[in-house]
Amino acid sequence: MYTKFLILILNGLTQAAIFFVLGSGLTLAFGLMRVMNLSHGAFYLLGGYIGYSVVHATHNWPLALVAGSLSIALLGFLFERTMLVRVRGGDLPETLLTIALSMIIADVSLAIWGGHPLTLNLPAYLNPPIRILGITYPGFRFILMGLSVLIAFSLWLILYRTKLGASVRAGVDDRETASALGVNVDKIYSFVFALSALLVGVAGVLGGSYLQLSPGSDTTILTYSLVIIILGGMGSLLGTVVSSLILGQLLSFGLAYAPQYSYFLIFVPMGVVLAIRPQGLFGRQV
Amino acid sequence: MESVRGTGTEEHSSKDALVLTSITKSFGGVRAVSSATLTVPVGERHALIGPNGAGKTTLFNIVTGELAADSGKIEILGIDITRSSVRERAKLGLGRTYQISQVFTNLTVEESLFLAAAAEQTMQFLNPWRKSAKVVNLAHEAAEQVHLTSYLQRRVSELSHGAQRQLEVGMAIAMRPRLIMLDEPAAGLSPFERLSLTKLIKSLPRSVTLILIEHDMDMVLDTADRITVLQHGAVIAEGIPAEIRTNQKVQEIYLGNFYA
Amino acid sequence: MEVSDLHTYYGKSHVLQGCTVTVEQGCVAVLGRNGMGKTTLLRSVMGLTPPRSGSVQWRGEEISRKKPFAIASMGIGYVPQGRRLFPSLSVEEHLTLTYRPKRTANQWTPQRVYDIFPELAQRRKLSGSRLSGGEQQMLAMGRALVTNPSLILLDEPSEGLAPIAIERIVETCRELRKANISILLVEQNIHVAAAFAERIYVLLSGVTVYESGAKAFLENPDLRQKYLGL
Amino acid sequence: MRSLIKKLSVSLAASLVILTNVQAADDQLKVGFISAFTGVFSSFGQQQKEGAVLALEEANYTVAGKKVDVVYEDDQLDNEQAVTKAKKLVVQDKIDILTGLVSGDEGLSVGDYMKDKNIPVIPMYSASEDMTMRAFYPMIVRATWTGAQSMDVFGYWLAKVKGWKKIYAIGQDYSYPYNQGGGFKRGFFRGGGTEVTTVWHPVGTTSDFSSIIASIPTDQSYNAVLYNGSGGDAVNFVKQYVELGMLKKIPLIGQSNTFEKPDVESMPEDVVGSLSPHHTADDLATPAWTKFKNAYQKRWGHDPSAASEFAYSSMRLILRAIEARKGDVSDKAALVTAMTHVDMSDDPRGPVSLDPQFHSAIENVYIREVAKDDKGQLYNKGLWTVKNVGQFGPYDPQLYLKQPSDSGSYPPDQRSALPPDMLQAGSEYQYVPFGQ
Amino acid sequence: MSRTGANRRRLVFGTGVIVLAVLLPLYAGEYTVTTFTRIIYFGFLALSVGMLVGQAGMVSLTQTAFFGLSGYVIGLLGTERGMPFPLRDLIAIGAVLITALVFGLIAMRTHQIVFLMITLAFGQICWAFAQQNTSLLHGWAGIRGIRPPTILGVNFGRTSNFYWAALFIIAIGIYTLRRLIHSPFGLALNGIRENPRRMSALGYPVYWIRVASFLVAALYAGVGGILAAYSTGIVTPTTMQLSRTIWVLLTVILGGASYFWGPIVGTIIAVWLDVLISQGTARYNTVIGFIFLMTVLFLPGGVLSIAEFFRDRANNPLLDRIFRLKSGEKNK
Repeated sequence: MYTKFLILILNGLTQAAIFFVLGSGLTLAFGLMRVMNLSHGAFYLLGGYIGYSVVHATHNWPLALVAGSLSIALLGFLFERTMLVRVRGGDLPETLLTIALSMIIADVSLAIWGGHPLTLNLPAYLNPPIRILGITYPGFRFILMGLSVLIAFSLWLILYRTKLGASVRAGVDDRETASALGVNVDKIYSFVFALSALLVGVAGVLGGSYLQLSPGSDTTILTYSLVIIILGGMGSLLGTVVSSLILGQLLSFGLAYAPQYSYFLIFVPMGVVLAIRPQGLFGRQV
Repeated sequence: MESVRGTGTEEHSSKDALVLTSITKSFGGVRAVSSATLTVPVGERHALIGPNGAGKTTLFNIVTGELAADSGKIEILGIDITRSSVRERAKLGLGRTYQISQVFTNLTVEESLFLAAAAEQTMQFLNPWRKSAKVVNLAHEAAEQVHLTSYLQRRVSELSHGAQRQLEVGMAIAMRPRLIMLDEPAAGLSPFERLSLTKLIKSLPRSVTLILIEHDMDMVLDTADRITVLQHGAVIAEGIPAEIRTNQKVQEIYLGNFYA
Repeated sequence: MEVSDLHTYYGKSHVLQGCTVTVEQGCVAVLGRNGMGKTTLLRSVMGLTPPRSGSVQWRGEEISRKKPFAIASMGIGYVPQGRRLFPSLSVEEHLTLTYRPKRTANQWTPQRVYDIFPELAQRRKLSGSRLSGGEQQMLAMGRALVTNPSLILLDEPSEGLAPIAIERIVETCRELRKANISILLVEQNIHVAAAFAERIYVLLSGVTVYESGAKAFLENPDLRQKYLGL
Repeated sequence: MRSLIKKLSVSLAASLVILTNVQAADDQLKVGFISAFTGVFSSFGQQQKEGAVLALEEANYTVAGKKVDVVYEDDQLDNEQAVTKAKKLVVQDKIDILTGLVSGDEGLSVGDYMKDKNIPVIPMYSASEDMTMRAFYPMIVRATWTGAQSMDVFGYWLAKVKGWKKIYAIGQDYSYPYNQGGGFKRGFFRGGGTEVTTVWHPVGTTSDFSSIIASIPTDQSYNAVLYNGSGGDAVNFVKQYVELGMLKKIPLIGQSNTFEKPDVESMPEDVVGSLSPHHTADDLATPAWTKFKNAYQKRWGHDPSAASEFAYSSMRLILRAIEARKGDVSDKAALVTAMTHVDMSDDPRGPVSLDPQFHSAIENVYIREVAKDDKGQLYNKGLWTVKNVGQFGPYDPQLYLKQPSDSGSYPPDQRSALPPDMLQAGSEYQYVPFGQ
Repeated sequence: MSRTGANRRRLVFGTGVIVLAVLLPLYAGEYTVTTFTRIIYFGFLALSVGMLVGQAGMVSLTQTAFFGLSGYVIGLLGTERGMPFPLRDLIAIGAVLITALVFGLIAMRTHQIVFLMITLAFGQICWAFAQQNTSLLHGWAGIRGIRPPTILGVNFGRTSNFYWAALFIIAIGIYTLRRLIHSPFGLALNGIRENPRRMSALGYPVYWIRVASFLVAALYAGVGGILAAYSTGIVTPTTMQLSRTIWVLLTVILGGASYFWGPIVGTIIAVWLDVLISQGTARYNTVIGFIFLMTVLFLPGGVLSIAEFFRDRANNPLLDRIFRLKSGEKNK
């Protein structure tokens, strides 16, 4: 009983780790640009696939992580520069553009990587079985948690301890005034969108390593991401942390005790929060 | 302007159209309105003046219900509406205009005025609105009063700023309110347009009470029976125009020489 | 700076209908009642509401098609109406964010801003939105100053402030004049304008209808009456 | 308004032009092929197509002097789409035969729609047994399998031969695993097993199974954990099962598709030795299989799987039946009869014949274990063969059909809850060592 | 161009379209008829989304859930419990309206992008429930074997009969919606789209009008769902999945959200695109995605705005306005 609980909690934390990486990028981009990037799931998938190809060719997992995330960052950057920028300021067209993009990415990925579920092979040194407190738990999952804490901390540093971060927050608060004071908001937009894409690319490689990648997981991932940021409050990093932790545990325990309703369960806290506090746990009124 | 919204004055027999009792409102640390008290009898034309940021518009928004006061009491025609919604206040016959035009950009003038005139009608789901002859007439009457008859079929977005201001007033009139609150109706109007607006205000029947925020002192002095002066959210003077004009304090803070 | 025959629209509404203002060295005030397009004028100059036609020349260069941040980086500081501070930035971050060093002896640094507004120094770590009205205005000016501008656009700095706070602002503006920073001021309170402006423009329905030296205008009650209704 | 009308009429006209030219020419046969080329099970759809194409190419796309035209439609594994596409194939393409179909529900949905269309339906991989039992109608010919067919053999063997008593089963929540699990339970209980604890999880939306795995009681003497699922979910499940160290505590077994190629290639090596049953095994050494495997390897560059073999075999069945009818496909009933008489004794996976009443396959079942080949690739190595297994297995068809359809809650988890006459079926399976 | 001339031309074209549509089964192949039936039920769904987006300025992503819900009710009550024709259908509509009321009461407290998110969430909740509930809704497999009824000896299982019935129903639907949009209620909805603040100051129950419009839209989606269930004979969770929702939204945009006929025109185009492209290439999602991408970038007003563009070169601000859903544009 005790070991089961321990594993469930660890599972919840692992889920939370990947959830956070997924949600943080999306919430940042939304907070600043008011862009609901619905191609987030497709970015995830593509990042994972690119990572897969790199691992397949070089057997170098760290390289795959870098390649997968950077290429998605580049894609995000180009998409923002060439397309999103043309419809800036319109919630709906921006959202629609990202939807159309996700359709294309998912389909092109299918053409390239086919329909099989693929997994990035982890080198043994990254996934040693770790025995703690009487249970065996895959080492990579601890790495995942560590990585996610690291990412959270770096994001916090960037946002709250650098001038760049201050520009981003100023842009979130009042993009017009920020730009009139010499902040190149366009550049900040591209940066944040690329950062958001980078993060989801990381999530793709991580997710593709400890779970798997297959066509269709893009919509599941997108839904997870949306639920995370709606629950936490759109634009709030702290909210993303909290909601990732909540949803991670909920999913973990849900799978153990009501596997048939596990996926449905994650909508419950979101529904409750939306009804009481539409802006989410830590969100500001929009 | 024969017909007046509501079922008859006898129901609300109060002689005061609006009574504000120590209204206070703060935003963050800034006190926008502090303990403002004001009484406007039925039929009066009352002007609110004061420098920018004095809290006039905030006070308006509190009266119309768009903002909730931190404390104080609001009565319209003898009814306590402190806790009522915007809509309930409108139903009591409170009409207003906005400092920055709040118009229906993509509707036509006729549609806008119709909406204003039809507000109290029960919602009709399937009858074309043009067939509600009585309401359409009211809308057209209002259009005539604000000189927009020839623009009836135009989209609001195509109107000039001045015409949009007129439409603002037109919509407030089309509601047939018993208490009408105009927030800087002359802002951005040309001198000629100001004159005709002044004329319009003067032509409103005395059954309608009018409260006006305005910077154009000509217009204020020309139309107002009484004037209240606000500064830093507080009422600092109240009286008939002549009094206000000569009030030393008002001279200083509003017209006068505190900064030389 | 030379603004000539500026036409600006909000959607279809024609707000500036040929506005011409020239700022040489010194302080120029644009007066006018509410809704006459004063704020729009500054927004158009800043590129926030790009003008549809007309020109804005800054030191001989056309800037009316440039983006706001580019205009800002050319040495134009902007203090928007209503301050518009960033709620999620502290006082200190406001100043470091916009700080643009300049290699001159008397450049504006965050420290120098703290020197002239000591009350800001005390509230370094506080969020911009938790300051009093006067302090907010000081911070709004401070964050424009650290961009080390040659021209500052001031939009109704006295709005909603207590006389004592207005006095501080006016003093600061006089200081700026001494430091050779030009000011384009938009005001309703003519006394603020009178306190340090050298030239006066009057804006009526988006058109500059009057221009003169400050004294001439202020000392003539008829003119005041005619254009401002005061 | 005017432009709208113009547009309307233009699009109408365009559609008419497009739609009138589809009537098949006389020297042409149309085969509709619905499968999931996108979505969770797209790998099965792809393999199916590869197998079918191989058979068609061997016949040079001609049979009895007629050209065979195959119209492929992707249903994204969406049953509603499947029906829509079937409709399109029937009314627009005027197909003569419908084939493809990956999943159980897909087959049932399309079958339901095709019921009154008088067009033969040849499901390739769709295994829900009701299609050739309770929902059977004469136009259905399934020369492949039902979900229970192989699992009954497997369950019986585990209980009878290995002496296992308790199994913990985790399965995907839809009809094919119901049927596989049903077959498993029947065989297992009949062989003497007492309990199959069953947990279902939704398809495709669960990616982290570690919590489900953590809930498996390790202290209640379960002989094995059966993962009753396939595709991406199976890869995930197996990986996490290994990672959590469970394999050392309770052995893992699979249903027919769990360890199928190519999915097994993505699984960790630790699963070597895991058991599963199917109608193919990767190391079959019969001449027919070798020939097929080589041809397939040559054409597609990788090994065939059960899904591709089933497709190949079904497509060959179709072609041979048409051949037997000398190209005449107008009499559908006769065509179906011809199909049931086609000689499939040279089928790559072993001899196959068709049950004349329900048009379902009687064929070999192999019990296999996951093994590693000399290149380090995982594959399914045959252990035992049971010959001539039909869809009713050892049961009396009448008795079998009286039972409810397999579902999430039937058959029961306990041996004691199963009707006694199902436990006392007559004939026994003959387990022959693989390759003999 | 004289007004009466334009009217006459409009009448002629309108009559032409109606005649063509009614006679369709007589001159077109069965597949064309089936496809137009599909256009009709998706048309209902598009009208539902289009009304909310175009008339009320609310981008709702819940509509497909209502579409699926009514299908499920029909399947559950009719196919599985044998409930007869009009009763099960009325109950389905009732179920849709009750659900819409519950959702509407919550969702209408929010605006713009938050509204979009909350409705997306509602849609996903319905989908996830249908996907995961196997005891009642059979999870992923859905409910199959739904058959149109035979009424007064007319078998609506026949493609052409069903088409005529569907055509008749959508004709009523379109007529009613048109009346509704031109009624004071419709005007009030437009007013709320343009300026909800002003509307409440005028004394309108803005919240309740929005809820009512949500109910009307749900009704349309529900009717579409019933037709779809009868036509395809099956209802599955995919009926209400996110990609379907998105497809409908894009369809509405493709036709032109601000035009009354936009959703219908969009559906006609999108359904045919689907049919034609999926025959030509396996990569049809790429092609369709690309078309939508281009539409959003270069034809934000939708196909119908092409005509508008030629008629009135000056940009039509309405397109802009509706399309952009200006979020919180400051007043200063």
